Amino acid sequence: MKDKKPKSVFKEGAITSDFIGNSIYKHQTKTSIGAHNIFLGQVRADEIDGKTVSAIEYTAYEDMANQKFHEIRESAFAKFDLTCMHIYHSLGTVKAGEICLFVFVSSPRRKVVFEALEFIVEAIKADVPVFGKEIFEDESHQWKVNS
Amino acid sequence: MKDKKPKSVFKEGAITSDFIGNSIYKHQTKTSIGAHNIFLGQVRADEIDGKTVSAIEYTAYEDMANQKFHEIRESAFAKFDLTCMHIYHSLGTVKAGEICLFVFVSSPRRKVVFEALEFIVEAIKADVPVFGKEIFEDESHQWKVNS
Amino acid sequence: MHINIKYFGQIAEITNTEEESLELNGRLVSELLEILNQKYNKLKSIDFQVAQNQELVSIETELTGAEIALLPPFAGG
Amino acid sequence: MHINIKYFGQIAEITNTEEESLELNGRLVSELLEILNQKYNKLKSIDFQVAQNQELVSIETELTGAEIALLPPFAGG
Repeated sequence: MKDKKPKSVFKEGAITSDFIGNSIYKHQTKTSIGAHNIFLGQVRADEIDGKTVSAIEYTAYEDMANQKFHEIRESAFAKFDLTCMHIYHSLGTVKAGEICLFVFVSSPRRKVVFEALEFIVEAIKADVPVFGKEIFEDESHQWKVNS
Repeated sequence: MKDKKPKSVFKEGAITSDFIGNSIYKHQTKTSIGAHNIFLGQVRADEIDGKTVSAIEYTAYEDMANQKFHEIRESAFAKFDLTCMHIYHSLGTVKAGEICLFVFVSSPRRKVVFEALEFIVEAIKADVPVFGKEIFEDESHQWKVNS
Repeated sequence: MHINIKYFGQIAEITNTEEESLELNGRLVSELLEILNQKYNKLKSIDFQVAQNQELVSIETELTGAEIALLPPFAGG
Repeated sequence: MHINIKYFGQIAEITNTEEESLELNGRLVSELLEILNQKYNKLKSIDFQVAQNQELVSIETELTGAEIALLPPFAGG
Protein backbone atom coordinates (compact mmCIF):
# COMPACT_ATOMS: atom_id res chain seq x y z
CA MET A 1 0.00 0.00 0.00
CA LYS A 2 3.00 2.33 0.34
CA ASP A 3 2.92 4.74 -2.46
CA LYS A 4 6.38 6.21 -2.86
CA LYS A 5 6.79 6.66 -6.56
CA PRO A 6 7.52 10.22 -7.73
CA LYS A 7 4.45 12.00 -9.04
CA SER A 8 3.84 15.15 -10.93
CA VAL A 9 3.08 17.72 -8.26
CA PHE A 10 2.34 20.75 -10.43
CA LYS A 11 -1.05 21.33 -12.00
CA GLU A 12 -1.92 24.14 -14.38
CA GLY A 13 -4.40 26.52 -12.73
CA ALA A 14 -6.54 26.06 -9.62
CA ILE A 15 -7.13 22.73 -7.88
CA THR A 16 -10.87 22.07 -7.98
CA SER A 17 -13.08 20.75 -5.18
CA ASP A 18 -14.13 17.96 -7.56
CA PHE A 19 -10.51 16.86 -7.90
CA ILE A 20 -10.17 16.81 -4.11
CA GLY A 21 -13.45 14.93 -3.61
CA ASN A 22 -12.38 12.38 -6.19
CA SER A 23 -9.02 11.93 -4.53
CA ILE A 24 -10.79 11.21 -1.21
CA TYR A 25 -13.10 8.76 -2.98
CA LYS A 26 -10.15 6.79 -4.38
CA HIS A 27 -8.89 6.12 -0.85
CA GLN A 28 -12.03 4.30 0.24
CA THR A 29 -10.69 1.01 -1.11
CA LYS A 30 -7.70 1.29 1.24
CA THR A 31 -9.30 -0.20 4.33
CA SER A 32 -6.19 -0.12 6.51
CA ILE A 33 -6.56 3.68 6.66
CA GLY A 34 -8.23 5.07 9.78
CA ALA A 35 -7.41 8.78 9.44
CA HIS A 36 -6.92 11.26 6.63
CA ASN A 37 -5.66 14.81 7.05
CA ILE A 38 -5.90 17.34 4.25
CA PHE A 39 -4.37 20.80 3.97
CA LEU A 40 -5.68 23.24 1.38
CA GLY A 41 -4.06 26.56 0.59
CA GLN A 42 -6.57 29.07 -0.77
CA VAL A 43 -5.73 32.41 -2.40
CA ARG A 44 -6.81 35.29 -0.15
CA ALA A 45 -8.27 38.53 -1.50
CA ASP A 46 -5.91 40.53 0.74
CA GLU A 47 -6.26 44.28 0.75
CA ILE A 48 -2.87 46.00 0.51
CA ASP A 49 -2.69 49.81 0.42
CA GLY A 50 -6.32 50.02 -0.64
CA LYS A 51 -5.95 47.52 -3.50
CA THR A 52 -7.38 44.00 -3.42
CA VAL A 53 -5.58 40.87 -4.61
CA SER A 54 -7.66 39.24 -7.35
CA ALA A 55 -5.31 36.35 -8.23
CA ILE A 56 -1.84 34.89 -7.75
CA GLU A 57 0.24 33.87 -10.73
CA TYR A 58 2.53 31.00 -9.73
CA THR A 59 5.84 30.11 -11.37
CA ALA A 60 8.48 27.66 -10.20
CA TYR A 61 12.02 26.47 -10.79
CA GLU A 62 10.35 23.24 -11.78
CA ASP A 63 13.29 20.83 -11.85
CA MET A 64 14.52 21.89 -8.42
CA ALA A 65 10.96 22.10 -7.06
CA ASN A 66 10.16 18.54 -8.14
CA GLN A 67 13.40 17.38 -6.57
CA LYS A 68 12.48 19.15 -3.30
CA PHE A 69 8.96 17.71 -3.35
CA HIS A 70 10.52 14.30 -3.81
CA GLU A 71 12.87 14.83 -0.83
CA ILE A 72 9.99 16.04 1.36
CA ARG A 73 7.99 12.97 0.35
CA GLU A 74 10.85 10.57 1.14
CA SER A 75 11.55 12.13 4.49
CA ALA A 76 7.85 12.16 5.46
CA PHE A 77 7.58 8.44 4.68
CA ALA A 78 10.77 7.80 6.68
CA LYS A 79 9.58 9.79 9.72
CA PHE A 80 5.90 8.84 9.85
CA ASP A 81 3.88 5.64 9.44
CA LEU A 82 1.91 6.86 6.42
CA THR A 83 -0.19 4.72 4.10
CA CYS A 84 -0.39 7.37 1.37
CA MET A 85 0.70 10.91 0.68
CA HIS A 86 -0.21 13.24 -2.17
CA ILE A 87 0.89 16.79 -2.96
CA TYR A 88 -0.49 19.03 -5.69
CA HIS A 89 0.55 22.65 -6.32
CA SER A 90 -0.80 25.04 -8.91
CA LEU A 91 1.20 26.83 -11.57
CA GLY A 92 -0.18 29.77 -13.54
CA THR A 93 -3.14 31.86 -12.45
CA VAL A 94 -5.21 31.00 -9.38
CA LYS A 95 -8.00 33.45 -8.52
CA ALA A 96 -8.90 34.62 -5.01
CA GLY A 97 -11.01 31.91 -3.33
CA GLU A 98 -9.47 29.16 -5.45
CA ILE A 99 -7.17 26.44 -4.14
CA CYS A 100 -3.44 26.44 -4.99
CA LEU A 101 -2.06 23.72 -2.66
CA PHE A 102 -3.53 20.32 -1.76
CA VAL A 103 -1.63 18.06 0.64
CA PHE A 104 -3.26 14.75 1.60
CA VAL A 105 -1.86 12.23 4.11
CA SER A 106 -3.41 8.99 5.33
CA SER A 107 -2.46 6.54 8.06
CA PRO A 108 -3.98 3.78 10.16
CA ARG A 109 -3.94 6.15 13.17
CA ARG A 110 -4.75 9.79 13.71
CA LYS A 111 -1.79 11.06 15.77
CA VAL A 112 0.50 10.39 12.83
CA VAL A 113 -1.45 12.37 10.26
CA PHE A 114 -1.47 15.59 12.30
CA GLU A 115 2.30 15.58 12.74
CA ALA A 116 3.01 14.48 9.19
CA LEU A 117 0.77 17.05 7.52
CA GLU A 118 2.23 20.00 9.40
CA PHE A 119 5.77 18.78 8.71
CA ILE A 120 5.05 18.51 4.98
CA VAL A 121 3.28 21.86 4.63
CA GLU A 122 6.02 23.71 6.52
CA ALA A 123 8.69 22.03 4.39
CA ILE A 124 6.89 23.00 1.17
CA LYS A 125 6.66 26.63 2.31
CA ALA A 126 10.34 26.74 3.32
CA ASP A 127 12.16 24.62 0.76
CA VAL A 128 10.36 24.58 -2.57
CA PRO A 129 11.25 27.27 -5.14
CA VAL A 130 7.77 28.47 -6.08
CA PHE A 131 7.12 32.15 -6.74
CA GLY A 132 3.86 34.05 -6.50
CA LYS A 133 2.90 37.29 -8.22
CA GLU A 134 -0.08 38.86 -6.46
CA ILE A 135 -2.23 40.52 -9.10
CA PHE A 136 -4.44 43.39 -7.96
CA GLU A 137 -7.79 44.31 -9.45
CA ASP A 138 -6.18 47.25 -11.30
CA GLU A 139 -3.65 44.81 -12.86
CA SER A 140 -0.70 46.14 -10.90
CA HIS A 141 1.16 43.49 -8.91
CA GLN A 142 3.51 42.71 -6.05
CA TRP A 143 5.61 39.64 -5.22
CA LYS A 144 4.36 37.34 -2.48
CA VAL A 145 6.71 36.24 0.33
CA ASN A 146 5.88 33.34 2.69
CA SER A 147 5.70 34.25 6.35
CA MET B 1 -18.01 35.68 8.39
CA LYS B 2 -17.92 33.97 11.82
CA ASP B 3 -20.19 31.03 11.69
CA LYS B 4 -21.08 30.10 15.24
CA LYS B 5 -24.66 28.94 15.05
CA PRO B 6 -25.31 25.40 16.28
CA LYS B 7 -25.63 22.88 13.50
CA SER B 8 -26.80 19.35 13.27
CA VAL B 9 -23.63 17.30 13.56
CA PHE B 10 -25.04 13.80 13.07
CA LYS B 11 -25.72 12.32 9.67
CA GLU B 12 -27.37 8.98 9.00
CA GLY B 13 -24.82 6.61 7.40
CA ALA B 14 -21.45 7.34 5.82
CA ILE B 15 -20.20 10.80 4.85
CA THR B 16 -19.59 10.78 1.10
CA SER B 17 -16.63 12.24 -0.79
CA ASP B 18 -19.16 14.26 -2.81
CA PHE B 19 -20.48 15.87 0.37
CA ILE B 20 -16.91 16.76 1.38
CA GLY B 21 -16.02 18.12 -2.07
CA ASN B 22 -19.17 20.22 -2.07
CA SER B 23 -18.39 21.56 1.38
CA ILE B 24 -14.95 22.64 0.15
CA TYR B 25 -16.55 24.25 -2.91
CA LYS B 26 -18.89 26.36 -0.75
CA HIS B 27 -15.89 27.95 0.98
CA GLN B 28 -14.47 29.40 -2.22
CA THR B 29 -16.63 32.51 -1.86
CA LYS B 30 -14.97 33.24 1.50
CA THR B 31 -11.92 35.05 0.22
CA SER B 32 -10.47 35.95 3.62
CA ILE B 33 -9.59 32.27 4.07
CA GLY B 34 -5.99 31.29 3.31
CA ALA B 35 -5.86 27.80 4.80
CA HIS B 36 -8.24 24.90 5.30
CA ASN B 37 -7.51 21.79 7.33
CA ILE B 38 -9.71 18.73 7.12
CA PHE B 39 -9.73 15.60 9.25
CA LEU B 40 -11.52 12.49 8.03
CA GLY B 41 -12.07 9.39 10.14
CA GLN B 42 -12.41 6.27 8.01
CA VAL B 43 -13.61 2.86 9.23
CA ARG B 44 -10.72 0.37 9.21
CA ALA B 45 -11.16 -3.29 8.24
CA ASP B 46 -9.18 -4.34 11.33
CA GLU B 47 -8.45 -8.00 11.79
CA ILE B 48 -9.14 -9.14 15.36
CA ASP B 49 -8.61 -12.81 16.33
CA GLY B 50 -8.84 -13.85 12.71
CA LYS B 51 -12.07 -11.97 12.00
CA THR B 52 -12.29 -8.81 9.90
CA VAL B 53 -14.34 -5.71 10.75
CA SER B 54 -16.81 -5.07 7.92
CA ALA B 55 -18.65 -2.07 9.40
CA ILE B 56 -19.19 0.03 12.51
CA GLU B 57 -22.69 0.76 13.76
CA TYR B 58 -22.70 4.12 15.56
CA THR B 59 -25.14 5.20 18.24
CA ALA B 60 -25.00 8.25 20.49
CA TYR B 61 -26.54 9.88 23.51
CA GLU B 62 -27.67 12.51 21.07
CA ASP B 63 -28.77 15.33 23.37
CA MET B 64 -25.57 15.21 25.39
CA ALA B 65 -23.46 14.70 22.25
CA ASN B 66 -24.93 17.76 20.55
CA GLN B 67 -24.32 19.76 23.70
CA LYS B 68 -20.68 18.56 23.78
CA PHE B 69 -20.18 19.34 20.08
CA HIS B 70 -21.55 22.81 20.79
CA GLU B 71 -19.11 23.30 23.70
CA ILE B 72 -16.18 22.10 21.58
CA ARG B 73 -17.23 24.51 18.84
CA GLU B 74 -17.50 27.47 21.23
CA SER B 75 -14.16 26.77 22.83
CA ALA B 76 -12.43 26.31 19.45
CA PHE B 77 -13.75 29.70 18.28
CA ALA B 78 -12.63 31.26 21.57
CA LYS B 79 -9.12 29.77 21.40
CA PHE B 80 -8.33 30.09 17.69
CA ASP B 81 -8.84 32.74 14.99
CA LEU B 82 -11.12 30.61 12.82
CA THR B 83 -13.25 31.81 9.94
CA CYS B 84 -15.38 28.65 9.81
CA MET B 85 -15.67 25.30 11.47
CA HIS B 86 -17.82 22.31 10.56
CA ILE B 87 -18.21 18.91 12.22
CA TYR B 88 -20.16 15.95 10.87
CA HIS B 89 -20.39 12.52 12.51
CA SER B 90 -22.17 9.43 11.24
CA LEU B 91 -24.88 7.52 13.05
CA GLY B 92 -25.97 4.04 11.99
CA THR B 93 -23.93 1.74 9.78
CA VAL B 94 -20.66 2.85 8.15
CA LYS B 95 -18.82 0.21 6.16
CA ALA B 96 -15.06 -0.36 6.19
CA GLY B 97 -13.44 2.23 3.89
CA GLU B 98 -16.26 4.72 4.40
CA ILE B 99 -15.97 8.00 6.28
CA CYS B 100 -17.61 8.46 9.70
CA LEU B 101 -16.12 11.78 10.87
CA PHE B 102 -15.50 15.00 8.92
CA VAL B 103 -13.99 18.01 10.70
CA PHE B 104 -13.28 21.11 8.63
CA VAL B 105 -11.59 24.30 9.90
CA SER B 106 -10.65 27.42 7.96
CA SER B 107 -8.65 30.50 8.84
CA PRO B 108 -6.78 33.34 7.19
CA ARG B 109 -3.48 31.70 8.28
CA ARG B 110 -2.17 28.16 8.35
CA LYS B 111 -0.60 27.87 11.84
CA VAL B 112 -4.05 28.30 13.37
CA VAL B 113 -5.76 25.52 11.43
CA PHE B 114 -3.24 22.85 12.46
CA GLU B 115 -3.65 23.59 16.17
CA ALA B 116 -7.40 24.03 15.98
CA LEU B 117 -8.07 20.82 14.05
CA GLU B 118 -6.08 18.64 16.41
CA PHE B 119 -7.73 20.27 19.43
CA ILE B 120 -11.21 19.62 18.01
CA VAL B 121 -10.59 16.02 16.95
CA GLU B 122 -9.06 15.10 20.31
CA ALA B 123 -11.97 16.73 22.14
CA ILE B 124 -14.50 14.81 20.03
CA LYS B 125 -12.76 11.52 20.78
CA ALA B 126 -12.55 12.25 24.52
CA ASP B 127 -15.77 14.10 25.36
CA VAL B 128 -18.59 13.14 23.02
CA PRO B 129 -20.80 10.15 23.97
CA VAL B 130 -20.75 8.21 20.69
CA PHE B 131 -20.62 4.42 20.74
CA GLY B 132 -19.38 2.07 18.04
CA LYS B 133 -20.27 -1.55 17.49
CA GLU B 134 -17.66 -3.22 15.28
CA ILE B 135 -19.46 -5.74 13.10
CA PHE B 136 -17.40 -8.66 11.77
CA GLU B 137 -17.96 -10.41 8.48
CA ASP B 138 -19.58 -13.35 10.32
CA GLU B 139 -22.04 -10.88 11.95
CA SER B 140 -20.56 -11.26 15.41
CA HIS B 141 -19.50 -7.98 17.01
CA GLN B 142 -17.40 -6.22 19.62
CA TRP B 143 -17.57 -2.74 21.13
CA LYS B 144 -15.06 -0.17 19.94
CA VAL B 145 -13.03 1.87 22.47
CA ASN B 146 -11.09 4.99 21.48
CA SER B 147 -7.36 4.84 22.19
CA MET C 1 -37.61 9.87 43.82
CA HIS C 2 -38.54 9.03 40.25
CA ILE C 3 -35.51 8.57 37.99
CA ASN C 4 -35.35 8.18 34.23
CA ILE C 5 -32.33 6.11 33.13
CA LYS C 6 -30.85 5.70 29.66
CA TYR C 7 -28.54 2.90 28.55
CA PHE C 8 -26.16 2.96 25.60
CA GLY C 9 -23.95 0.64 23.58
CA GLN C 10 -22.74 -2.40 25.45
CA ILE C 11 -24.75 -1.38 28.53
CA ALA C 12 -28.02 -1.42 26.59
CA GLU C 13 -27.04 -4.90 25.44
CA ILE C 14 -26.83 -6.01 29.08
CA THR C 15 -29.98 -4.26 30.28
CA ASN C 16 -31.80 -5.29 27.14
CA THR C 17 -33.52 -1.91 27.11
CA GLU C 18 -32.44 1.62 26.16
CA GLU C 19 -34.48 3.41 28.78
CA GLU C 20 -36.40 2.77 31.99
CA SER C 21 -37.83 4.55 35.02
CA LEU C 22 -37.17 3.62 38.65
CA GLU C 23 -38.69 4.70 41.96
CA LEU C 24 -35.81 5.22 44.39
CA ASN C 25 -35.34 5.94 48.11
CA GLY C 26 -31.63 6.67 47.99
CA ARG C 27 -30.00 10.10 47.63
CA LEU C 28 -26.75 9.39 45.74
CA VAL C 29 -25.74 8.12 42.33
CA SER C 30 -23.91 5.28 44.10
CA GLU C 31 -27.19 4.11 45.65
CA LEU C 32 -28.84 4.01 42.24
CA LEU C 33 -25.91 2.01 40.89
CA GLU C 34 -26.24 -0.54 43.69
CA ILE C 35 -29.81 -1.20 42.65
CA LEU C 36 -28.84 -1.46 38.98
CA ASN C 37 -25.97 -3.82 39.81
CA GLN C 38 -28.43 -6.10 41.55
CA LYS C 39 -30.90 -5.91 38.70
CA TYR C 40 -28.26 -6.41 35.97
CA ASN C 41 -25.55 -8.75 37.17
CA LYS C 42 -23.19 -8.27 34.24
CA LEU C 43 -23.03 -4.52 34.81
CA LYS C 44 -20.25 -5.02 37.39
CA SER C 45 -17.89 -6.34 34.74
CA ILE C 46 -18.33 -3.31 32.49
CA ASP C 47 -16.44 -0.03 32.42
CA PHE C 48 -18.84 2.94 32.28
CA GLN C 49 -19.38 6.56 33.29
CA VAL C 50 -22.53 8.15 34.65
CA ALA C 51 -24.11 11.34 33.32
CA GLN C 52 -26.79 13.29 35.17
CA ASN C 53 -28.61 15.94 33.17
CA GLN C 54 -26.09 15.34 30.36
CA GLU C 55 -23.01 16.04 32.45
CA LEU C 56 -20.59 13.39 33.70
CA VAL C 57 -20.81 13.01 37.48
CA SER C 58 -19.01 11.02 40.19
CA ILE C 59 -20.83 8.33 42.11
CA GLU C 60 -20.88 10.56 45.23
CA THR C 61 -23.06 13.08 43.42
CA GLU C 62 -26.57 13.69 44.75
CA LEU C 63 -29.42 12.66 42.52
CA THR C 64 -31.48 15.65 41.42
CA GLY C 65 -34.24 13.78 39.67
CA ALA C 66 -32.81 14.72 36.26
CA GLU C 67 -32.13 12.12 33.59
CA ILE C 68 -29.36 9.62 34.34
CA ALA C 69 -27.37 7.90 31.56
CA LEU C 70 -24.95 4.98 31.79
CA LEU C 71 -22.24 5.55 29.20
CA PRO C 72 -19.73 2.90 28.12
CA PRO C 73 -16.35 4.04 26.70
CA PHE C 74 -16.67 6.64 23.94
CA ALA C 75 -15.82 5.57 20.41
CA GLY C 76 -16.52 8.62 18.26
CA GLY C 77 -14.60 9.32 15.08
CA MET D 1 33.91 28.93 -17.86
CA HIS D 2 30.55 28.83 -19.55
CA ILE D 3 27.63 29.32 -17.12
CA ASN D 4 23.93 28.93 -17.74
CA ILE D 5 21.85 31.18 -15.45
CA LYS D 6 18.13 31.08 -14.72
CA TYR D 7 16.06 33.93 -13.28
CA PHE D 8 12.73 33.64 -11.49
CA GLY D 9 9.92 35.83 -10.21
CA GLN D 10 10.93 39.36 -9.35
CA ILE D 11 14.49 38.69 -10.52
CA ALA D 12 13.31 37.76 -14.02
CA GLU D 13 11.40 41.04 -14.04
CA ILE D 14 14.65 42.92 -13.39
CA THR D 15 16.81 40.96 -15.83
CA ASN D 16 13.98 40.98 -18.37
CA THR D 17 14.92 37.42 -19.33
CA GLU D 18 14.39 34.02 -17.72
CA GLU D 19 17.66 32.50 -18.85
CA GLU D 20 21.04 33.48 -20.26
CA SER D 21 24.58 32.17 -20.72
CA LEU D 22 27.75 33.93 -19.65
CA GLU D 23 31.45 33.36 -20.30
CA LEU D 24 33.25 33.86 -17.00
CA ASN D 25 36.85 34.07 -15.74
CA GLY D 26 36.02 33.92 -12.01
CA ARG D 27 35.96 30.84 -9.86
CA LEU D 28 33.33 31.64 -7.18
CA VAL D 29 29.59 32.30 -7.07
CA SER D 30 30.42 35.73 -5.58
CA GLU D 31 32.42 36.64 -8.70
CA LEU D 32 29.48 35.72 -10.92
CA LEU D 33 27.20 37.85 -8.75
CA GLU D 34 29.53 40.85 -9.10
CA ILE D 35 29.18 40.66 -12.84
CA LEU D 36 25.41 40.29 -12.63
CA ASN D 37 25.17 43.23 -10.20
CA GLN D 38 26.98 45.37 -12.75
CA LYS D 39 24.80 44.18 -15.58
CA TYR D 40 21.52 44.52 -13.63
CA ASN D 41 21.67 47.49 -11.33
CA LYS D 42 18.44 46.81 -9.46
CA LEU D 43 19.61 43.34 -8.42
CA LYS D 44 21.39 44.85 -5.39
CA SER D 45 18.10 45.95 -3.85
CA ILE D 46 16.56 42.48 -4.05
CA ASP D 47 16.65 39.61 -1.57
CA PHE D 48 17.55 36.33 -3.27
CA GLN D 49 19.28 32.96 -2.86
CA VAL D 50 21.55 31.18 -5.33
CA ALA D 51 21.17 27.56 -6.42
CA GLN D 52 23.85 25.61 -8.26
CA ASN D 53 22.77 22.34 -9.82
CA GLN D 54 19.41 22.75 -8.02
CA GLU D 55 20.89 23.04 -4.55
CA LEU D 56 21.12 26.26 -2.54
CA VAL D 57 24.75 27.40 -2.19
CA SER D 58 26.60 30.18 -0.37
CA ILE D 59 28.38 32.89 -2.35
CA GLU D 60 31.77 31.40 -1.38
CA THR D 61 30.95 28.22 -3.28
CA GLU D 62 33.09 27.32 -6.30
CA LEU D 63 31.37 27.37 -9.64
CA THR D 64 31.28 23.89 -11.19
CA GLY D 65 29.86 24.84 -14.55
CA ALA D 66 26.45 23.47 -13.57
CA GLU D 67 23.28 25.53 -13.93
CA ILE D 68 22.96 28.55 -11.65
CA ALA D 69 19.59 29.96 -10.58
CA LEU D 70 18.78 33.23 -8.81
CA LEU D 71 15.79 32.58 -6.55
CA PRO D 72 13.75 35.32 -4.87
CA PRO D 73 11.85 34.50 -1.64
CA PHE D 74 9.73 31.37 -1.91
CA ALA D 75 5.96 31.78 -1.95
CA GLY D 76 4.58 28.29 -2.39
CA GLY D 77 1.22 27.25 -0.97
